[in-house]
Amino acid sequence: MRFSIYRYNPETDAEPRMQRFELESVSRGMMLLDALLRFKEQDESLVFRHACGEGHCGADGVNVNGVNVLACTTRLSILREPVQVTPLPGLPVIRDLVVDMEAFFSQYRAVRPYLIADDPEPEVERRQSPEQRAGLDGSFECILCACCTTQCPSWQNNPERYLGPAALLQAWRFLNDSRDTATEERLNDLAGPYALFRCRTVMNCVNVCPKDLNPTEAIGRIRRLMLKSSL
Amino acid sequence: MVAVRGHGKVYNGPCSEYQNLFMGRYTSVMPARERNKAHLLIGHRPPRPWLSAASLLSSTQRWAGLFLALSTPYFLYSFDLSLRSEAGFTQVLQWVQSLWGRLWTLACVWAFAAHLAAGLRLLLGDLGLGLDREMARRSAWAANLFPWFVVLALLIGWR
Amino acid sequence: MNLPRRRFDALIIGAGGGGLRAALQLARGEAHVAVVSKVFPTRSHTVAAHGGINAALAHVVPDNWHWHMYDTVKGSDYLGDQDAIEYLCRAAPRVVYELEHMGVPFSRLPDGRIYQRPFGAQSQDFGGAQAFRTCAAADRTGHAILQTLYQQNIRARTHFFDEHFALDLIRDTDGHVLGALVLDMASGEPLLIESKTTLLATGGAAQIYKTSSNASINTGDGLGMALRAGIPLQDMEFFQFHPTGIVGKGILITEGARGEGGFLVNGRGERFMDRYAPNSKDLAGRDVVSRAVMTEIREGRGCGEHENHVELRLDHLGTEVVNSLLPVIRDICQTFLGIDVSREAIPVAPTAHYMMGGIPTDRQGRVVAPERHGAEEAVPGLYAAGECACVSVHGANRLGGNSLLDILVFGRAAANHIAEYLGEHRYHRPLHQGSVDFALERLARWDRTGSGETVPGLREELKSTMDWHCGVFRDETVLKAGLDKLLDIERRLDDARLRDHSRRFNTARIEALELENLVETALATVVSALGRTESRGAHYREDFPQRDDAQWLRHSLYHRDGRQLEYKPVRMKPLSVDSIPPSIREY
Amino acid sequence: MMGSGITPWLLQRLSSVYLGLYGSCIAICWMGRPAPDHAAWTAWVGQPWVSLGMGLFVLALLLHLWVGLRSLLMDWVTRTAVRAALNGLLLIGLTGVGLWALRTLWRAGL
Repeated sequence: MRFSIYRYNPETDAEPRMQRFELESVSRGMMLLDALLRFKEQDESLVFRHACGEGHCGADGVNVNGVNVLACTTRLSILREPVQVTPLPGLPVIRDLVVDMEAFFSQYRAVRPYLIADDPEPEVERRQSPEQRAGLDGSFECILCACCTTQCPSWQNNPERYLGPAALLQAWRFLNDSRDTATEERLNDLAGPYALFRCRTVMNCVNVCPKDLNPTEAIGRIRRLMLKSSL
Repeated sequence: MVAVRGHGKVYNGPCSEYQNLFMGRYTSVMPARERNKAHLLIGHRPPRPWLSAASLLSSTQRWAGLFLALSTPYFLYSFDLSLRSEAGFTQVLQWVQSLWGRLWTLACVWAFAAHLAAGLRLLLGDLGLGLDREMARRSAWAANLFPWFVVLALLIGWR
Repeated sequence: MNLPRRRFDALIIGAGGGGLRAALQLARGEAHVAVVSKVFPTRSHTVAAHGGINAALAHVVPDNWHWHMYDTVKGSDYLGDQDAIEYLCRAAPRVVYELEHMGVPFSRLPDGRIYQRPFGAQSQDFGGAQAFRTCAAADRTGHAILQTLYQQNIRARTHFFDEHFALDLIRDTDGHVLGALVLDMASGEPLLIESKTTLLATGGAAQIYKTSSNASINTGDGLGMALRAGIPLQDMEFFQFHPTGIVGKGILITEGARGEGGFLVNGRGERFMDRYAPNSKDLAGRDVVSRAVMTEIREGRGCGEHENHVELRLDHLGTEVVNSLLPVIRDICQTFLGIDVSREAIPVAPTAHYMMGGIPTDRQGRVVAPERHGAEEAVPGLYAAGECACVSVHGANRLGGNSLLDILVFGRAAANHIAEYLGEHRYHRPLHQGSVDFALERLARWDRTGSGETVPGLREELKSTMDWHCGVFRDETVLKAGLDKLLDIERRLDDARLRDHSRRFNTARIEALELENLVETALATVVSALGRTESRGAHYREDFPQRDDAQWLRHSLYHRDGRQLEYKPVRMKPLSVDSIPPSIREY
Repeated sequence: MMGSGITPWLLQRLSSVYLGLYGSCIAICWMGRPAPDHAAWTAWVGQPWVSLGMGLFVLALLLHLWVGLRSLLMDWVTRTAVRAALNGLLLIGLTGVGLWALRTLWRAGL
């Protein structure tokens, strides 16, 4: 199986280049991460992130043939040759497939991604009905891999000001939590033409999300909530 | 300010206050041109941008909208001319019925239908309808095909 | 050399559940706290904990902390320190409620209280009926807890050093720990972090095994650092093998799958756990189930072409239960095996999962070591919490749902003690340059050029050695052969070379440094296993199949110097209740 | 601040509904009919429901154009000064178009 992998070490390379790699035997059920690890044994200067290898942690997001995926949950058998592996688009490259995620995480921090509950704390748990709790399904599972945000054309156009699907999904996760009391502040944070309203429903985020989440729907819900509260 | 590493240079990254995104404190991470350089510089064909039905529809809608917006003065001028005098009316009618005029009308109808179909899909989405992955894919295909059907219908009607 | 320096009140190495819980406690107080993590905090391995966290909330059936304590002591095969276990079980409800207040999206019961599921080796009334003690957020409890803790740390403005690899502790000649030398992975340059207190929360080390449920980042870095700083490791022979890892891959299928009603069958379609644990069946202690699975396989009753696994069946649970309570298991099996768990059985075999041993600490999280006056003397300024620490609440075998509890209870306890310590120690002690030079030398060693063995080659050899020589069943011959191989690997590691000597994000160099820690950990494990001539909990010696309380009701301490073993007694006296005496452990 | 995102978004949606409905109505209305002469055309436009509807149509169109072109500028023009200038031009242009349409409709008998 033929691969073409993005290589760039600013320390030694003037420009990025694509390097060819060849995988002799592909066993059934082999994942892209297995292939990358194999290449790393051949050429130890190849650099990429990885941790759990099971799709829980979100460390190994890369772009494969134009689509953002997690390397550890992508079967080699579904990929078209030559497999082009490049870093997540739109973020500065530190080296090879490793991008600088600071911009992404600062957008995550910008939505105040934590529960704010101003009512006095009970000695036991705050009650939440199974229905209210079910509202959090589809948003708290996000693993912050940045596949969605970096695939979003609107975010590509306004990476500094549009918060992007991942951060907005988290905004919705807390807006929709029955225990959270900061709805108004959160909506205020998202006001203005850029932070929320650059979404044009292209739905790349939904198509690439490795956890099958739906940020587009969450963005729509935030807009409706905002509409309701501003009327 | 936090120095953001990347691409061999140091950029001024966002500072630690994120409360107000619009007062300019959330400053540029990387200029757009620089950002894309990393990919453009590959001495190789860059990966083909990924095109889904929905993203195709979205750009169609944008370009069709721009086309219609730019042709607004033309419509207004024709409308004005046709009302102003008998001669003006004939002039407009002749243009519309000419071959080029018909082609132009066809283009406008296509653009309007495309913009309309995509817009309708967006409106449904705003109501929370059809946003799951499968439905969205199907509705995007339908909306992509819609303007062509309209144009086809118009052509049949003219014959 | 002009080394950049930073100064903090508290330095926390590792940003998993333990590290983040401690950081939060400190940052909410007045301490200036730094968290060093070699990955982004949300990638830490706590994220992969599926099942849940134990606390006797009694939401489903009657329960209390004393029963929880009894189960934990029994589960530990009586090697757990009972004072620490009492502390753990009493603190559990408080810790869970705190998590809920922080925002963890726990699954809920119809009345709005936290959902609890049954888990292995849980009983009511000191060995009675099955208890429902494990609080869960579907089967993403670890993910939910880790993210919530990270989020609250963002709120508390904890200072994070993401993608910084800790090299070594800085320790002066009086034994005080003064911080650590870390490596900024992006720039490849070392950074000295001086701190009045240092907490090691670096997690486990199951990467010493080839078949492992752990992330590639679980390389025992804290253990290596502690050993090199002259601190012994406790109870390293006890390594838990989780009975249900996907065969060949080691990917974990949570015990929650059996808690929700799944069961194991062998190649003949028998529910073999009936024979090994007549009462608890599939929900017996993990060591018991793992040995049962291995016995079935070894006696030729395995499934599949190679008869190298058994099957976990969930197909009778129905799509509804699987989708709402075990979605992660459904997805994992779909992705990695291409099977639908609501129709097909999952091929499973034991996989290296959890290290019961670690850096010896007391129940305040202080690292204790035999220094001058006694076996349990606190190392000033050094704390440990989480899987890298050995309090010891898990003894010889950890119960499912107790590890999330452990990291949170003792992460919090350590932070509380750190706050106290900071009140008494207001100034940084003078830096000890020798210790810094030692760490820098270790780093510089990998700059040597020339030919030599490669890091990946040695690492694979180490992992296979551990799989073959220190698995579920052990005996002296096998362990000795394993030790010889490990010593050979250790020797060859001195001559290993990197090909890539660049600075910027050089993960080959990081892997080399990790390998050094893996070798230290593996040696500690095998030497400790050789020393203990009895079978207890997860440590099963075929040449000594019986538990021997007369001789072995004690903790082992492994010293790096001369690879010496030392022993200290188990604390049998709880804080307020009667001691639970050792008895025959049956499920 | 709150309004600067939601108001344009809402205006775009509301105007689109009117534009779509009225535009389709007109199209269906003239579909299949032979081309009129000048008198019939002016008479048709002169009907109050047509000219009033068209007045509203122009208003909705201007709003729709403003929101659409503004977001286009936000996406494609990254330099703040250039974008502000283009936004200014856009507003002037739209006002001009609006006045022109008003004059036309006025003369047609609005």
